[in-house]
Amino acid sequence: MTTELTFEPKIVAFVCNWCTYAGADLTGTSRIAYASNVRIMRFPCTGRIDYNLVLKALEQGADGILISGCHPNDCHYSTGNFHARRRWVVFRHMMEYMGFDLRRVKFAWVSAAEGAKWAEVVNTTVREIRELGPATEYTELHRKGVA
Amino acid sequence: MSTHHGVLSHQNLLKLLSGITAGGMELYAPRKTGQKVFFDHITDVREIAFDPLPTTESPKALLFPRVERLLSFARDGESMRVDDRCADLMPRRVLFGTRPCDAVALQRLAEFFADGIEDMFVGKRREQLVVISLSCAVADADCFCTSAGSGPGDGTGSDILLTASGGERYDMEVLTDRGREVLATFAGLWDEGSPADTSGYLAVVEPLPALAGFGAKLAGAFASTVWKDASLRCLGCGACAYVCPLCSCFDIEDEGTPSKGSRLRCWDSCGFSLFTLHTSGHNPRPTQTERWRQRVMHKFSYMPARFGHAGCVGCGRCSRACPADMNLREQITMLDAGIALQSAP
Amino acid sequence: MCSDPGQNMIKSAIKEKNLTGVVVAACSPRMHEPTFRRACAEAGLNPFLCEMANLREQCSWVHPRTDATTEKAIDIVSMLVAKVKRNAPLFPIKVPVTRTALVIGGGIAGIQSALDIANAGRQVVLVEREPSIGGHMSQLSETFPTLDCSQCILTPRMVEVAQHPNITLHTYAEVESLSGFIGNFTARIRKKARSIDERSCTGCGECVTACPIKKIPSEFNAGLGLRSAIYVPFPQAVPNKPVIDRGRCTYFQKGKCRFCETKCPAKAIRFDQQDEILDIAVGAVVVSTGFTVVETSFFPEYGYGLYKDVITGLQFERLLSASGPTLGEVRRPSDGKTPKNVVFLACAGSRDPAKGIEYCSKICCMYTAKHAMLYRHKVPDGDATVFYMDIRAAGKGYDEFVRRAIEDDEVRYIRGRVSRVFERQGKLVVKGADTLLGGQQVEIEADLVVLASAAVANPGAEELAQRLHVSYDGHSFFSEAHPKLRPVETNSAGIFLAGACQAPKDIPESVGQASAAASKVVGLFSCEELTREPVIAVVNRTAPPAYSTCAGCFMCRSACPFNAIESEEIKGRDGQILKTLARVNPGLCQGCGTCVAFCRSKAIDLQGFTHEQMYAQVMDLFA
Amino acid sequence: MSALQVQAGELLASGKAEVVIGYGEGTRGRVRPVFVRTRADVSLLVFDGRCTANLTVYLAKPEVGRMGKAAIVATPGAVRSLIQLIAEHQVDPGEVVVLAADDDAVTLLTDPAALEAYAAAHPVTIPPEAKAVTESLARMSAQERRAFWDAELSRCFKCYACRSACALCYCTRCITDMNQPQWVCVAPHALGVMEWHLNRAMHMAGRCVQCGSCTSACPAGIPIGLLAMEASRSVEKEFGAQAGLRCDAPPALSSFAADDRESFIL
Amino acid sequence: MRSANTYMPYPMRIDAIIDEAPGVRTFTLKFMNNADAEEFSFKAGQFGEYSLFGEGEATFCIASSPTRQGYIECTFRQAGRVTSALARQEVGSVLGFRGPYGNIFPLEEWYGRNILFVAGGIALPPLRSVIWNVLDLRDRFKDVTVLYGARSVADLVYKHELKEWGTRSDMRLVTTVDPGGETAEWQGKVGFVPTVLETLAPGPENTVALVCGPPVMIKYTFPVLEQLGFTADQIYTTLENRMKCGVGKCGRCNVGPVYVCKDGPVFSYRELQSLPAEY
Repeated sequence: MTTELTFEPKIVAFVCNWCTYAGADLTGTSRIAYASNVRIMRFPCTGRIDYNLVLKALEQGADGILISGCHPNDCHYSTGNFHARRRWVVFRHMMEYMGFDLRRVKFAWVSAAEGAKWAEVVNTTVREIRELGPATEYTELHRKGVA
Repeated sequence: MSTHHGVLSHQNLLKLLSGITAGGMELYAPRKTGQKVFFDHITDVREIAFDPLPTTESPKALLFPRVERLLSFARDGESMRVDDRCADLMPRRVLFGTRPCDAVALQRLAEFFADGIEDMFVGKRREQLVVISLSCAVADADCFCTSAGSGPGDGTGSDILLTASGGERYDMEVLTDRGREVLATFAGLWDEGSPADTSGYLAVVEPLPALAGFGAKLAGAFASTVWKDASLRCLGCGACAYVCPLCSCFDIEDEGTPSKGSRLRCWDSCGFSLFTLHTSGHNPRPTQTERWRQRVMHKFSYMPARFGHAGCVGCGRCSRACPADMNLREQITMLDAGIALQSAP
Repeated sequence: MCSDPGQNMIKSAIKEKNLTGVVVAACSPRMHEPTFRRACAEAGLNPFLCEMANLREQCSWVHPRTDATTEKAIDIVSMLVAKVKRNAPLFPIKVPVTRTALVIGGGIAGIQSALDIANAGRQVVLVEREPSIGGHMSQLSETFPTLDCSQCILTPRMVEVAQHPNITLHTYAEVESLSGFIGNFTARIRKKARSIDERSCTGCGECVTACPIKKIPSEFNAGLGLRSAIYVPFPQAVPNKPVIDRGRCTYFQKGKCRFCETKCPAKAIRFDQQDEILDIAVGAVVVSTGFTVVETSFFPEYGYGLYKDVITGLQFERLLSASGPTLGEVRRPSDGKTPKNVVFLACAGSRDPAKGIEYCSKICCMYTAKHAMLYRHKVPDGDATVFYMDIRAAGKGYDEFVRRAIEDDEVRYIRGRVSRVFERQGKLVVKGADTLLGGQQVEIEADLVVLASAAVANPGAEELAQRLHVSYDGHSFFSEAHPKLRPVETNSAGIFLAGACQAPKDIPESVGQASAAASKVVGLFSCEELTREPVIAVVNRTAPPAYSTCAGCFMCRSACPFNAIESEEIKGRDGQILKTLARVNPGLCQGCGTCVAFCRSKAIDLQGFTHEQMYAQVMDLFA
Repeated sequence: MSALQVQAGELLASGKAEVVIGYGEGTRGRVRPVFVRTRADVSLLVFDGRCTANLTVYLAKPEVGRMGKAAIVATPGAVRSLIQLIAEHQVDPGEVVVLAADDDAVTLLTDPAALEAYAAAHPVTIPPEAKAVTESLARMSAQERRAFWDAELSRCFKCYACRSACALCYCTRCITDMNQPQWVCVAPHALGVMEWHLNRAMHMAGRCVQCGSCTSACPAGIPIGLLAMEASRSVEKEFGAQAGLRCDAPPALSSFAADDRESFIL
Repeated sequence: MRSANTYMPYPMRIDAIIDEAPGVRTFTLKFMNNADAEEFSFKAGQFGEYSLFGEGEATFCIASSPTRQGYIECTFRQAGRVTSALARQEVGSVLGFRGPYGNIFPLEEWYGRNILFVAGGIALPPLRSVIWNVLDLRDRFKDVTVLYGARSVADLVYKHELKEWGTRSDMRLVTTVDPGGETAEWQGKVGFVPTVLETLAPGPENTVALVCGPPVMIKYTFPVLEQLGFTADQIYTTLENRMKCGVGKCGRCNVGPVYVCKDGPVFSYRELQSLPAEY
């Protein structure tokens, strides 16, 4: 067996409480099975998600990141997701500019009603990250430059 | 041992350095990127920069790296496994291309870290480091080594000192056993020589008269008002400290998680506003005035009081690196005059 | 765990082991976090030192029984343990309550809520978009299952609203915006210019008679009747004051006419009246904006509304109504003749995923039975046929009612879907399948076709939801906070739902929910202060000379959806300003944390979701 | 006396300024910041092509603040940064007088409108070296860009000259100096350096006025300003907001538009 | 054998935790290796670097007496990253300790003399080590007086020991709290430490005064002692500069020509007078 086949990525999901977290609950109450590779962190709102937490997760060994919250106009706090979206545009741009692989950081709007979408988003993410293989570009930075 | 003399050509010097890398010893030498020159691990001697002036960053990282793992730890059930790194092999390294001021600085730095409770890391590295220096044929307006206890042809701290003596040729002084050991392998590349007067090939360094007696003057100048104006344009960055061959302030920080990680030592600078900040919010050195004073006092008053020499070898790097043109030569002259003026009856 | 024995186990563990934090590894915190936090509080532990690890909805229910699932479960618990170690005790925030309620929408739900709140002794501001309150119920003829007259039971309530000392009624008005927070809202209301001085107007109706423009389809009559440009929507309107439809009025369109003004004995016509903006402080909001039905044009298979004799159920209500355009006689729109064959199509649009309306509109089965029954009463020699998918008549007396229609009034029920309605030789033909006869195709000629068309959200419902900061579902119906346990609350504290704006409902259900919403409001108003969740943002304070890591850039201010960021000046002994910092108004902050992620110097933190807590979770995951 | 010296003298004489922060002759043919407090000392002031450092950085320094009302010799980049500082409530426009200098002309700017007009008339100029690097970066693959930054940032020893030279790095406590939690590794290893510069770039998004001070301050010769500039330019490109042009501009990053790009969101 | 690595801590386990005051805790630490316990010794006044792996090191004095062997104690206030993490630890947790570092209170020189301790707030721990040391060798010293004050009754540390000291006949304990910090049951004095010291008026003859407290207390206590006739050589204190390495290298605690960690932390008032006031 090759490592590609056995590689199970660890994915950290940063989700808002009102839409995606509730949506993921709905996936559960609907008993829709999906890949178990994802670890969900609950935030009140996507607006609260600090890009540094994403960075830390990648540095610590996350193979992929999934950031998800309410669809535009559906934010429980009305505009948190809009603010988040703008921040992510810039964050992605800077990651790209510094040469990091953007395919490891995924974004999705998943509403409280989209239990099935949550399962699908997780499955797609896991599949794609599994194809990319283990993330090393962040973790290897720990060692570089230390005597 | 007594000094051994020899001569070798530039061509053979390169061959010798190539031989060092081929022989498995790590070679560190200046390498140029853009306008800046850094000591770097060299695998191809053609990459070595033979710039006449001191490098941008000093060679101190060879003894005292920017980041160094002091220990690593990993949770092991109920206890903690800690690796103290004593078993780590500190490989023999050859440092080529230091200027005499750098070599003096390396020696002083090693002395500092050995004082009192010895620092194993610096000590071991110093033991394993072979320093091949190049005498200075050129000095710039920021140099003042001759007034700071060194000189363009000073062999202190070097194992081998090379002086370019015209025509792609170097006069070589082998100053230590370590130097001789390294050379032994490359017997064919150099010729025996005799003591020669190299002074004609050495740079003329503008003296800094203010430095004489400066330490004594500083001792009484802590409360002087000269510091405020002198430090006004200082931005409070650490550029001067980080390029300095003798600045040795550091920080100790843990990285990782409580289950697995390392304790790291990293460079720090007394010029940073948070360097002395207490958790209570109290800061004994609240503004750049006090921090600049500390830098100058530490180098020219406290260090001499403790170690008999200044914490400065006059290499001029800080003056070249400063984004606000805090020129150390000029500062010393100005402070000296200012203090003298204030203490005049 | 959520049962009493489970909770008691936690409580005794807290006491026996002197616990400083609790992680309950069970279901979703969205389900039982309050339950367990309460249990902790009862055992003397600050409730905010309790966290829930979601092992059910997000782990055991979605993953198979494997090692990987167990690993995930361990990770989930471990992360929450790392978090709870960094939780701080938090204490509820007290905020004053303005004991006036805003009710938006004056249909039966709004009327009921307003009356209940007002009768409990609290002030109510009722805002209605139309010129009169009454809503859809005022358009109905009789109501199922008792067949009592809708107007007869509604009108007294409408009058009571108008006369109630605790109710301020604003008709022909809309809520422009809602700011503030539970207990302390400010509603901005636009009272559209009625072009009438309501105080002077006596409601005599001279102006309506005088108006030369009379051929405007009447909204009240669902387009089947006509009205004038200055009009009272219906005779029992409350308030019984006319309004000028400026879009249709000759004076407003062409600058000439003013007949009404000359005829008005009270000199109450005000052509220069402006919209009035009112800012009203309220402590709670009941949203009861109702629903609408899809028009016949929604149905291409039934002729896109081209056939005049294909009408909606609501239009049929008007044909049946004694106050309707035909004064209660069933006459079809095309030629005014009494239809002898009426075909009723249930589930017109509803339960039809292809049309984007998967849900059941809930009221159609009953009103279709009522329509067929009433038709049979009014046209005893007519034939009534109902195409249906299945009959949903759950409710007190409902199934009996439908049975009466079938058995006593001989309404013909055909189980099957209608595929087309088309015209053949000047006559409408309804083509469908009878599924009880094995899908046999049937064609029935009809003089009138009545569509029990789907109940949908009001146009503009989404926009209103956004203005009120309440969430809404995929069909633009407003979302309740919990489908079972908090059916009248919204996710925005202090805003409640009543009636069909949440989902299609019949009258008794709407009234029931309206009373429930009212009781929530009255409960909220029972104290002068209300306690709020302390999950809010806070700007740090440090020792001088920094005072805070906040540098006062106020990037947080533009990030805050609730205008909760204020500025605070730190002053020295002699009053000079040493530093200007951001400050979070704890009453306005709703705890989204958007400001927190923007703050470069991390001076703002969100209690309950602090930097330390979130960071520790990430680090723990890989420890 | 140059026009600059004359104007500075007048400001000091009239009491409109108690200190003029300008450029003076330094060592080795360089210029340096000078603080002129008396009319006699205005002869120290120079302005020419060597004067590129953004002097508005000194406005945040408490020692300078204590000197009283300041007049500042400002390059177009410094004017933009001053506007940005005003927009971010860091500088009270009434407390500073600007001597905007560009080539030969010196313009006295005393109110926000004048600053804005000046900034509008003096668009951002990108030094040719920066332009060349930017262009070559644009042609690189992600891996090549990673390698480029890895090599460049390997020289960074975290002296924070970039931060110290930046007028907009005025935070009371920089994120890199925080340890509860430790957002940015203290160590200047590859990770710590990347974290620091990525954070600085993100913090400069919509704020960097592209004055170039950080790049010139870097003792290691890293084209470090490119990161902040890129962050700011992406905000400009995506959301149409350019830093340093309006004194009442809302923060570009903590604003939003309903139709901001979201093609990357599933 | 000790590692050649200067920065290598002894592994230690938390044996007991005592909550002293709001945010203030005392840990009793025991060596995990017997060899370390046997090798280890220290003297009153010394300090160490206490570390939590993954969080870092923090500098505290050794608060227990060198006369009590086999364990050490430290008392700390939860404030920064490391102390906050320490506060999350439980009995049984593994910590690191390196030390002892720094100079000592020259107790042997003070045999036969009166000892006056003046402490404020969270600065009692360094003196507690000396107090117990003196009490354990009680017959070698003459009168022992402890004056201890805190902002409020709740802020007093070592409450159980204060009770014991208060009842001992071979020493005198005076406790005080700042005005407003007293409770209904408070039996001690109310007033700031320097003021109480003034009324206490201990004689300077054959007496050494050890003063530890917040900077403001120190600032007002030294003049009171001088007024009472104490010379600068009779007054001792400890400095609490920020430290990282503990061995005179990292540069943080440098004050004038001394490194507080190496040349201190114990200084006589006389020595202090010759240093720049950068502490």
